[in-house]
Amino acid sequence: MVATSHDVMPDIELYQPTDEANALALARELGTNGWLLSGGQDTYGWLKDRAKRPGAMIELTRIDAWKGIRETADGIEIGAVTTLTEIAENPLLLSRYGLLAEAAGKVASPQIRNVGTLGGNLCQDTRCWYYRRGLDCYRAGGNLCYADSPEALNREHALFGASRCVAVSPSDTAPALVALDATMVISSASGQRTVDAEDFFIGPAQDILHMTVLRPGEILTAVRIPAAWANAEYYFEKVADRNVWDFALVNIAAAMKVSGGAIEEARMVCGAVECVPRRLRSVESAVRGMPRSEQTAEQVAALATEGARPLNYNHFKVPLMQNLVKRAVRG
Amino acid sequence: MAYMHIGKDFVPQDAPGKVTGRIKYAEDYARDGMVYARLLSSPIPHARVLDIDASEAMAMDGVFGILTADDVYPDGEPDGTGLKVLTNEPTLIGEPILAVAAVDEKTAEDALERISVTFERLPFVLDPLDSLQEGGPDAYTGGNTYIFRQGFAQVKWTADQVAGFRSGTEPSAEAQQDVSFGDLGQAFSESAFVYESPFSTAGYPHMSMEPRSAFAYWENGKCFLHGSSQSMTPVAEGMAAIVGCPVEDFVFINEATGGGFGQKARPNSIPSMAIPAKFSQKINRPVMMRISREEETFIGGARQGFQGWIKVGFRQDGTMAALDMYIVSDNGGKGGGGDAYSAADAIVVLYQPSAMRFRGTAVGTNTGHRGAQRGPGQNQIAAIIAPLIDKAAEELGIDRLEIRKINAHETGDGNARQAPATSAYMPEALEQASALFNLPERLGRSRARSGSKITGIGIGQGYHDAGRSGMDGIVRLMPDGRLQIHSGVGNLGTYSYAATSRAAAEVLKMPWERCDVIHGRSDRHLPMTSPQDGSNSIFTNTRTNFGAAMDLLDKMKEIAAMDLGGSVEDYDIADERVYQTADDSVGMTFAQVAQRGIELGGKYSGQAEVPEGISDFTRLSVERLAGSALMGIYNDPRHEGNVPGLTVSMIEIELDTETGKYEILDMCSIADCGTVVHPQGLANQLRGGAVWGIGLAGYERHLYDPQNGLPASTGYWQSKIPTLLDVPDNMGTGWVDLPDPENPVGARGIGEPAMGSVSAALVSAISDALDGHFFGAAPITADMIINHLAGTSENAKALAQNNFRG
Amino acid sequence: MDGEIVRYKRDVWGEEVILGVSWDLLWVVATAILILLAAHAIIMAVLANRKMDKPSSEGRRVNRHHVVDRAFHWIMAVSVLVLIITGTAPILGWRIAWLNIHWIAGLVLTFVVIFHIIRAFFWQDFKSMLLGPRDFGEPFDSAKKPGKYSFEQKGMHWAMTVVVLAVIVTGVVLFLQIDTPFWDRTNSMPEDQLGLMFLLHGLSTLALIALTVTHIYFALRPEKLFYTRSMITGWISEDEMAANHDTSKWSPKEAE
Amino acid sequence: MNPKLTRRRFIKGVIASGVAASSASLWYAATGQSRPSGAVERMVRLDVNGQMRPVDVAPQETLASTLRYKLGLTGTKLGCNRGECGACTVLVDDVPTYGCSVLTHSVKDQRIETVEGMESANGQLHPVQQAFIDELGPQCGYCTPGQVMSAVGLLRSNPNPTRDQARQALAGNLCRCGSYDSYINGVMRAAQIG
Repeated sequence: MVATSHDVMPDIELYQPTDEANALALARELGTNGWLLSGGQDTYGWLKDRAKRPGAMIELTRIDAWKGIRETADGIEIGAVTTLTEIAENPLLLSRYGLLAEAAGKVASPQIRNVGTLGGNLCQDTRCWYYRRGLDCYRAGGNLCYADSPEALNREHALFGASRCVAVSPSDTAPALVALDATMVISSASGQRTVDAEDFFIGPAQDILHMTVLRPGEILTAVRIPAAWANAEYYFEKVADRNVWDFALVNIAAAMKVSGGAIEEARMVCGAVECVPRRLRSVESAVRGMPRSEQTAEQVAALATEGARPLNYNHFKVPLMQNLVKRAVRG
Repeated sequence: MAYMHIGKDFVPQDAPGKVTGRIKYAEDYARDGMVYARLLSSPIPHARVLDIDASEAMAMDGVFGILTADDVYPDGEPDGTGLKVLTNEPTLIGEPILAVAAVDEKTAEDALERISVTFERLPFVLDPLDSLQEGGPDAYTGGNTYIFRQGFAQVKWTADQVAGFRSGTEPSAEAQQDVSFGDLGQAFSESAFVYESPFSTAGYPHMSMEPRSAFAYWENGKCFLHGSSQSMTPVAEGMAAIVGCPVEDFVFINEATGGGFGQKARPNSIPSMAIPAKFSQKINRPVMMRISREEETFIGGARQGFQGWIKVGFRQDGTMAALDMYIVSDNGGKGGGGDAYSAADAIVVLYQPSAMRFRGTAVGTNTGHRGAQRGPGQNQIAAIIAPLIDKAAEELGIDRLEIRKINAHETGDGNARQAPATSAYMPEALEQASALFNLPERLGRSRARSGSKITGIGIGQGYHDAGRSGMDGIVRLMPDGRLQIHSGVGNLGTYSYAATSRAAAEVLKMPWERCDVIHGRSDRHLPMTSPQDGSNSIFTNTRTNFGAAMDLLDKMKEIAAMDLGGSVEDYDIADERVYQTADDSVGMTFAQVAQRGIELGGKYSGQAEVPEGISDFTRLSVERLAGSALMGIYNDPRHEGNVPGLTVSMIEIELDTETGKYEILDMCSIADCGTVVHPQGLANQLRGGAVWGIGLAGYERHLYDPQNGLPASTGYWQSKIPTLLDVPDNMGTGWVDLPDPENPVGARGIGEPAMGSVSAALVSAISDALDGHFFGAAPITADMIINHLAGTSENAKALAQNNFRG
Repeated sequence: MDGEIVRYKRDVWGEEVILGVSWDLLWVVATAILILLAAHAIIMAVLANRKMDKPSSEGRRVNRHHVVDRAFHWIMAVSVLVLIITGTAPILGWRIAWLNIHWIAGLVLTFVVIFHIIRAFFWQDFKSMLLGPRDFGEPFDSAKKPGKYSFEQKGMHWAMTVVVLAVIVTGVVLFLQIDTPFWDRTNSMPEDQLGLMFLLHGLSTLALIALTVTHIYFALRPEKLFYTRSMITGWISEDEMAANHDTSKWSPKEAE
Repeated sequence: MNPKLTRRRFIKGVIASGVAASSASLWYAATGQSRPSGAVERMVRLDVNGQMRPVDVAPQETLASTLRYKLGLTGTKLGCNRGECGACTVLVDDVPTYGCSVLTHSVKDQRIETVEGMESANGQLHPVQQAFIDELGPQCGYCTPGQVMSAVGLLRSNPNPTRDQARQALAGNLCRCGSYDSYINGVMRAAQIG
């Protein structure tokens, strides 16, 4: 067999469960041989390339329980298969959690947002081009990284948390949800568990094959955002080469509670600089009690990139990250 | 001059089909018993196929066969570079090795997975300078370069010469190509401002929306090939040769082409279209071959990348005294094109230096095949020279518009080979752009800061030689009085096949709705013409259609004089009648004239000897049309001089120093392309060129991993094709609209320069916003701007512009 | 992947190369070794009916292990266990940041092993560990008694030596392929050779696991427990010595 | 490229590249496990351009391939087959969707509209189509069907869009010829006549 270029969907089974129990049972039964299909925007490429070969797809979008945006006692709950377009346009989100709505509106292109779901955007695989080419690198179960070597083309890769693999988190909504201190609801045939958004994503040191804590048989079914961060002051920005159909070179999501001109509490997160959305804890604590001003911005920006380990081509992400932090703090 | 059609908009006959989806592109056809082919392409940058084992695949249900290079070239593959139909010695990843045909695409790809190919790996190279280095690997087995009419050659430099070139000092190595005029030393000594710098520009793929899919079948000895080409008759003739089918038995069908920007213009850039033809001949079934986007990236052609060194000198009065330029160009895996010389030629045309020296060496690399792409050479260099012109203006204290006017190209001015311009109105174009764009006021805002944003104003100029001659024309006046204009022009989206036909309607004062443009299938008996590249069509084919219509007009008058008395001079035409100027009641309708022409036969209906110099292809068409109508047949004589297509673009941007991103607030483009034939089409070319220019200056790329030669950009996303939100809204357009004496309707071409001037203007604006910083590169990506502003450490590399690693 | 010993992958150009050992073997080895030891335990239990008096640990004591050697043994033991645990964690699906711990433990092991080799050559009674042809009769002749080390102990030692050296050598090669505080990876190793290293490292790891389990098992056997004690305290009783060793071949000093 | 490194990589000379056991990712390799029941039925009835069309659809089949190769609706183009160009844009319950990146089975219960369905019964062009002709939106025309569908989708949800809303709505449709401006002019014109 030759590693030639493929472009056609190979034979693969499809299940379209309409109720939760059925879907979870299928997920358990199929295990790693099953592929969770939501909007499919990070599915068909893998399959057409024949780079990943699941035996069956389980479509999650027919389960109403996992759709929609509901108010709850302490905040809101968003079904994981709610489309990004719905999230970007939802009045409730726009009024209280504009950060997430804005982030969702920045994803890819209109047509992709029309079918792409929140769950899909959170669970999507990394865009490292070596990995996407179907190479058997660490992340694909291999034994080396093609992107972290003396001559590799790694402009889009990680500044932090690299462990053999230097791929980064591709999601725009993930940093927003970490900034909003969201909780992920994970269901499986054996029950339900919840995980903080921050802990939902895992780096290569913990598990080089997966980007989330999801185990075979588990499904991300909902995301809960606490009221605590409703109507905070938000800042989101995505810097990419193109304004459509592109992944962030760096993106930032910040939520700040400001009173009396001073920042009481802040959560700041950068995407595309590490395998997981990176919390800027040192910045968060440094801005506490300070005003949202140019001076504060200048003082704290450098903290954001402490410990950065640039690769061949991504040094620019260091000043870019600092600048984005400045913009977030400055407001 | 008041025209009936020239300079007026019209609805091209294929436009409705395009908005309804009814018009068919190659892959939209189907036929009973049609099978689907998929390609097995090389996973290795440079290799030799030792063995192919397809037994497992052949045993599968629904698999009809495979086609290999041995089937296509029983007597061995043609020597030399250039894409082959299929090959056993791939020199780039993605080069087609064999095709499998099956009942559907899925089965064909399942079969591909069961085919094993044994390769011998050969050394590969990605950076031309690595290949120039003594002992460095060569991209081709025969050497690292291919010299036209001489074959493979090996060019090697000393380690010092390579190191020197990388470090940007004046190159000392002997060049493949060395063209010069004037006294360079003298000219530099006269210069008040001399600037010298290395530079690099990216090569990147064409990425036409329609991949070069093709469909073919044979029917009682005739081969029918549905393809996707920019051109029609020249490709029909050439593809027949590649397929190995006599031209008279070969039918090339290409009603519409989903975009072509240089690499769908000529048969040798689309040999893959012969695969279904050869395949269907072998398995005796209609074969559809869809080319995937990734495959299109590999074999669809790419612009040549440059690494160069430029030295320019300007006199105190702002005139360009001297240009000295050295370019090593990346010729890719299949041998490249003449971009480098064209780059030097463009600077000469646009700025008229008194002395010039160009040295160039083209080196092969095991990367995507290179070839002509919209403004090959002219448009890369436009983005490099523009900020240098601005530098000179700043140093010499001359207004940025003024310095361009001082050096502007005008009628009679020469190109690098001293061929005089048939006509050129660059000063007018600059003035017009300045007025439309309100340049003086905008220049007042130049480098103004607001927060993290800086305003940058850019001026750019574009050039491409845009006209050929010597082609053929056929028009027919039908018995029902309709005018049929046979066009050998391809339908690549410029509507030039129709716009150029209007020259014939103009001559005969025919209402457009009474005219039919016959095109899109080679068996519609079309005249031979030049390929639709080099922005030549509007010039070349208005000449042929005008000429053919004049021939028809003479014949009409002869017939009228013959039947109604008097001499030819006594007759004129109007309202589809030939009439006596003395008494317009005496005359005959076009329909009557046509019928008489058929009765008379001979030269009137194409049954006599055709004009001297007409091509065999056209002759065949005429023979097949003979006797069907009153015919106008024409072979266009050669024209004198260089036909320039010129553009000026102006851009205002707001560059964000914190993100390295900029917004194009406003822009405009003005064309100097002689008389405007089709305003909407021209506006489309100016806007389309702008989008391309923004891509070249901003982010389009074609990356290869230096370690293993893997292509890092194989689709739209990774190649960074500009999207709607990357380009400004409401681009301003305009034209000088002064006629060219060498064209009967005064027209010159424009497609290519429309891009160069915009890439130049954008780079000029970016450089303006950054206090005149000269990146010496295109594209200028966000990371380069951030690194520059942050003064990021030396080891901070911007993503490779091309395969050169500086 | 079913039942194969070697796992393969495609190299960067799509050609098949070795990826490493198939970790299915981990279960094979684990099961096999447990069955063997269980069998041994049962047999011993049966034989145990024929009462043979256990030598007393009271009375005069003689030196068996110098404090330095005991320290070495336990450092080595800990590092090996840490290496096995961290090495198998990702295979067993434990999501821990194992790599750094793994190579640090690997370095410790490497250094103490080097130390031990040097010491064994120059400061220890090297002969006492040599495995000669005569030793092989030992298990079958109850009259024959060993010198300082029994046939089993020598066998275990030399098997361990081979396996540990194998994991160390392959481990060091792999260590060079990752980024560390000391260097950045060079990516200069051809993929097929890299795969071979992973394979050897994996195979020797499997052997190491088997030996380690066996070693621990015997160390905990009641009739051998005094050896384990001696590896902690350093001494055995003269009774124990007399019962298990030939004093003409081994006459240790009395422990004060 | 580092010559030393590549030389080392090429010392091998002749090597076979055949007979690979598994595809790129062992971790997803389909093992011959037993399949649960309840997988999709192949025969479906699709509501395409207002007609119910019975068609045999493989589980993994994309809508674009069903439309093009099973129903002969070739107006829907494949520019990239990867959701990166928009030439295959169709309307699913009025929502612009990439036909190449949605499974036919996923939309089998929904209303599917393609460019072929935009003309009225009497053959009159849709205002968007007419406006695109008037503004000469199409150049090569390959992206045009997708542009038409995105524009129609916009005007159904927002009959009087601002120019910026139109740009946002058509942002998911690539045009290599660069006719973006002409298409937006067309949308604005269509909004007036429509």
